[in-house]
Amino acid sequence: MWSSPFITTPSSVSQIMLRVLIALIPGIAFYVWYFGPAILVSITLASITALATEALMLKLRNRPLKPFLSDNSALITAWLLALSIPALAPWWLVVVGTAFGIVVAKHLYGGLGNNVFNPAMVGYAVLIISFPLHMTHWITPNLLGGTELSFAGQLNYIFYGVLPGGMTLDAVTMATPLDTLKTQLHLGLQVSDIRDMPIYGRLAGKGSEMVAIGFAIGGIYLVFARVVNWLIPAVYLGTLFVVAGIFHLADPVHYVTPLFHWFAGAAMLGAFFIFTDPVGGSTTFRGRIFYAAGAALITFLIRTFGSFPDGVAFAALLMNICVPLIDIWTQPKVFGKKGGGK
Amino acid sequence: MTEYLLILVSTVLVNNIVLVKILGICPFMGVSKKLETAIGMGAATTFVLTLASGASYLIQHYLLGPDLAYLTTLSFIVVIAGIVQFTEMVIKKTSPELYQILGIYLPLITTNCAVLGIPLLNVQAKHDFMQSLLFGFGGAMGFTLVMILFAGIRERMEGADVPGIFKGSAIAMVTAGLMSLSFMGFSGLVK
Amino acid sequence: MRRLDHFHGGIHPDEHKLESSELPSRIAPLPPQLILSLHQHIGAGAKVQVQAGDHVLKGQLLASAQGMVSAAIHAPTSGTVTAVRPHAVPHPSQLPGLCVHIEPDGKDQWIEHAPLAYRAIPKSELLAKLREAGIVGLGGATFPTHVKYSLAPDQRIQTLVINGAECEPWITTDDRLMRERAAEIVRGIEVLRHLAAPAETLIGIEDNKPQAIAAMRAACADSDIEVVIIPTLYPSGGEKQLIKILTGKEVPSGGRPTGIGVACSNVATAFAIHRFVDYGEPLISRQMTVTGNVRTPQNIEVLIGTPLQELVRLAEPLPGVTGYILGGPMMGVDIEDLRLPVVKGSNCIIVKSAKLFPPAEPAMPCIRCTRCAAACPADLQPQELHWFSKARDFGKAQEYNLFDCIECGACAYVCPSHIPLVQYFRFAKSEIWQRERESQAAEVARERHEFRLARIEREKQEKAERLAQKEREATAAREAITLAQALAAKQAAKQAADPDFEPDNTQQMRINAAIERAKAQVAAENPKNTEVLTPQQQAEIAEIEARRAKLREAAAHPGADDEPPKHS
Amino acid sequence: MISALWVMVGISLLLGAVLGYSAIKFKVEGNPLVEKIDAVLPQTQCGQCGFPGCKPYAEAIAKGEADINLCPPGGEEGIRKLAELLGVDYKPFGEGAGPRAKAVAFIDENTCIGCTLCLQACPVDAIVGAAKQMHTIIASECTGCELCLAPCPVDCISMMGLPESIQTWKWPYPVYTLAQPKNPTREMPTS
Repeated sequence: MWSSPFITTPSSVSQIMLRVLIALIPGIAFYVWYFGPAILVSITLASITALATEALMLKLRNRPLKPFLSDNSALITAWLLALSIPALAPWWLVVVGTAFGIVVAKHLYGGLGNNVFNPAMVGYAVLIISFPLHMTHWITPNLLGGTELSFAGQLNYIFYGVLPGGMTLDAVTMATPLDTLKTQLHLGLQVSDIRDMPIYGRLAGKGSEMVAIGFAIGGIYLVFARVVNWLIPAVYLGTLFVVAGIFHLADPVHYVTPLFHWFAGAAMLGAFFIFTDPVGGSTTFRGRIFYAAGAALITFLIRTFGSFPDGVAFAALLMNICVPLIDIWTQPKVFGKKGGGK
Repeated sequence: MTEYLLILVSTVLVNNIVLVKILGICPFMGVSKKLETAIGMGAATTFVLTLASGASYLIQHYLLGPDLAYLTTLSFIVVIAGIVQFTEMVIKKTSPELYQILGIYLPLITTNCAVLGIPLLNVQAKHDFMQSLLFGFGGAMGFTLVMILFAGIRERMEGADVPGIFKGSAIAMVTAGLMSLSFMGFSGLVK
Repeated sequence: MRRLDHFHGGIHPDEHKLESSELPSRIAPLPPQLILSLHQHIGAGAKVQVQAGDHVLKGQLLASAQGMVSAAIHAPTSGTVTAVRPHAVPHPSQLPGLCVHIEPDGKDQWIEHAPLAYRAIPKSELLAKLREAGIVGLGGATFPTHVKYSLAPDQRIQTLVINGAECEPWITTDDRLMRERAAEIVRGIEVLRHLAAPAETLIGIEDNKPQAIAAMRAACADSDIEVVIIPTLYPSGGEKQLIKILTGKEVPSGGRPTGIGVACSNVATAFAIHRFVDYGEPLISRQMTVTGNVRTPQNIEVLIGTPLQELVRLAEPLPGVTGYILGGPMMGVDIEDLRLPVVKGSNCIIVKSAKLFPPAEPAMPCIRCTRCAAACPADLQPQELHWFSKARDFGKAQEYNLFDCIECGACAYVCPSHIPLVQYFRFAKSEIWQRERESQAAEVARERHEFRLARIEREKQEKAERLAQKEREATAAREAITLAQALAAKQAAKQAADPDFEPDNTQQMRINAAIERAKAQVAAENPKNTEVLTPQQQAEIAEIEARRAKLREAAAHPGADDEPPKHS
Repeated sequence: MISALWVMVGISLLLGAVLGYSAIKFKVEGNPLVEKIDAVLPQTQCGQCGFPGCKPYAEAIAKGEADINLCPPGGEEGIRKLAELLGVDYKPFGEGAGPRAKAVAFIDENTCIGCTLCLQACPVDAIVGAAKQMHTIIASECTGCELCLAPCPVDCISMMGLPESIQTWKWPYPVYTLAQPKNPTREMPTS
């Protein structure tokens, strides 16, 4: 029995996911340019782990491998996770995070389309809570002119945890711009003084701001290609801007500019790639506004008052929790039930 | 005023009684299958918990005092049991379905560790009357909030293709764990 | 220029209209057999009025409308009724339904018919005539026209909308009809205007049919009917969607257009009305598009009841046929058997090939991308409806307005996971309908059970009363006997005194009376449980009783029929 | 020691008074749940649940004396509805107690001797007839309970399945090849 309609558009899940992966490439390119190729190693590691665990879980769940391995969704999880954690993180960190995300957050819920939580963000949250120390190995951007770790050195550290002789970890890694900001504010410094530190560029952190711009470029492509809905990035960035702006205007000594919030940390990655994940996101128009605005608020709260350096991942998870309710309570009026029409 | 607000934020989000303090798991797992039930349970618990916090403060402060401190737990249990009995009668009269659906969990509010835990925490933290009430109310709101959120997720998961052995309570436990993980993001918001 | 409104969503599938819209339409030759389904329209099926063996003339009534929402069916040509038996009908199930089979005699001889001076008769009479003429909406839903235009006394029609949008890909019947029969369509519209008395009349035509627009404009030049060009967007031709575009009004969920002062009919319906009032011809033919994998895609005027294979043969199918779609590719029905007959609602037959209609890709899970919600013209959330239908959570599906779905297929068309969304919704709807039927049956059963319990209780009481009565009677009788004995003793004494006295046979008479009473009771024994039967059921029972009587007779005269009676 | 006693006695008395008063104030008459359960049951009155009819079964469920999986004519859907109504877990049918295909009773007119035994057995008065006359079943009223089969002394009643017609045809559940397990025996759904 074949029911109408008998024609469909040529689009497919795999193609949609592929476009998302393509859109990540500008950001990754900037990443490699400013921080060296170590990130490519974690992306590869994460991808292999993701595909392997995906295959294992499909096998265990007795589902066909080919269509689900080729839908590219596991790769997105892998890439997002790899991009969220430090590139110099030891190999097992990447493997554990990815495997946990794919196994627990994705397949225990029934695989593609059934997950409640964003698998990549679950992986990230598990890592930052379980291994907070290893999650601080952020590479110093090469713009700062310090000692630079060669690719071989990076590989050596990722897989064996050893650095070339005479090099200390502190010399090649640093705290993220957001983390530094928080620590220094805590120490009593003012925003303007902190911003004068060498790690900061025009918008946010040197190097990392360019990566954020790369993600924004890819994200704008996604929006124009209608792969993701424009509403979520717009509301997210808008709310973040407004909230940060209010605090900044009220007290510029202790609160950074809204642009800093945009280009620091994972805000851009979140706005275009994490919050736009359709499976865990809200599906109604009003719901998406609540969802994105809530995510922006939580991001700002955690960044400014919480104990974690960045709030994007937790904002994603917390809003994932709220989505079923948001969707239930924001169902649009259907045709013919709008009370007299427009 | 700020202090009261902080108590509320702290009890609802940062030190959420279910997800952070891991109290009151029994009704959290038991009556969160449907949104309406969860709301009903949340409302009943809020009612009981707020009353119990106030009443236990009065008892602790005016009746027991430092001399009879050893009676704290005992008298709290008695008071809570009384309030729960009262709530049960009210619900049975006003909403028989809710009464039926809540089933055994309604009298079990008595043994809901959250309900005894919060008055005891109040005593421990030496809260005054207003603080005790707010602490109780905030804790109950936090309980209700995560109950409702959890029920929303579970209703949605009814249609999910969860592997056979993980259906039902197992995946609910995993979800509760991941929710708890997410709520850790709030840590540090209120010192 | 009229300001147009728009509906939410909509899609732009490949049109494929040029294939069939450029050839002039032709008339199909008389087929060797005609099969007329008795259930051609929404509402109650028609009641058959002919028997096998009857000779019928073209336009003769075959089945009459029964019930409010129903329409008559007529013989499309003259010939002999060969059978009235089930035959597969165009329904998604392709299960057999009762059909009248006619073998044409080739004479095509009309029954007496005459034009109708419709302005001279009351509107109610005109509506009744439309019902008798079997006029139904030819846009696809086949809603009987007379029901649509039966207005309540307080109902006023503001706008009469004539649907010439024809938004489904491949189909070009309305396009062709408007190009070739514009003046006739307008004459039909005049009848509808007479019925509805609207303040304005709008003909909505999609902008991909410029020739049809020109033809209709020319035909409407000296009337105040307005031809409105609407942008091509599927499903603009949906009744509710077209009304929204043209008037900005939304037909309330579960309501009818007349409720908001709008009436809507298809151009083909208007044409059929014209044939009826100007020539007296009932609805016995219609235009159909034959297209797809055929040599000459075209429009054909075809008699209702023609087997589809006759049509497909006229268009000469090309090699590589993989199946057929009855209707359009968005809302049509997948069929394999070409012996199905044309019904009043058939507007198109598409011959499939693997190239034109590749087989459905396997469905991936829903990723909640909401492309379906963006495309839905009814503002639904198909991803939620799918989630609940898939989990068989029908209550939730209904809460999310499953029954406002018009099954247009826009959601499934855009779905990147290739989920057969419409089938999920149809599945959920039919499950809910079945549940509805079952709960109604359960309600009846409950009532009957309670009635039975009450009856048993009543009978018990009556029995108790009767016993009490008997007891009383017995006591009375005993007293009477004592009395009688006393009397008898007295009489005996008297007899002894008077030898002429004759004793009456009271005893004997009493026995006789009792026997009479018992006989009467046996004769009056009626079947039980007949208090709450419908007339139909009683008729059924009577039929069975008659059969039994026959059986008894047969049993009483063995040998008359050697074959033992068979039962189905 | 004495004061502790006084305190406890005082609390008990106070609570006792409050509860006693509310017990009178919030008294509930009857059990409205029975009607709701009865509405879910299929009303075949077949007694396969072990109770004499649907209403008694509903009463037993409401009192918690009967399980929800005892009604074969209601099917799994019925159990699901009851589970939802009562807020309990779905429970599959016991061994061999599953539902059968819908059918109606049919009396073989040749064999029937008109004993009226089936008339007395039919719970919904769906059999018409009188003593010494053959009986007929009103198919549209027959609930398929099979209660008339056993009493018939000549075994002239049989159950006939209902053929599918255009009116009762249902769209099939879509085939969802990818999400379904390749070999369904390996992963048995537990609910």
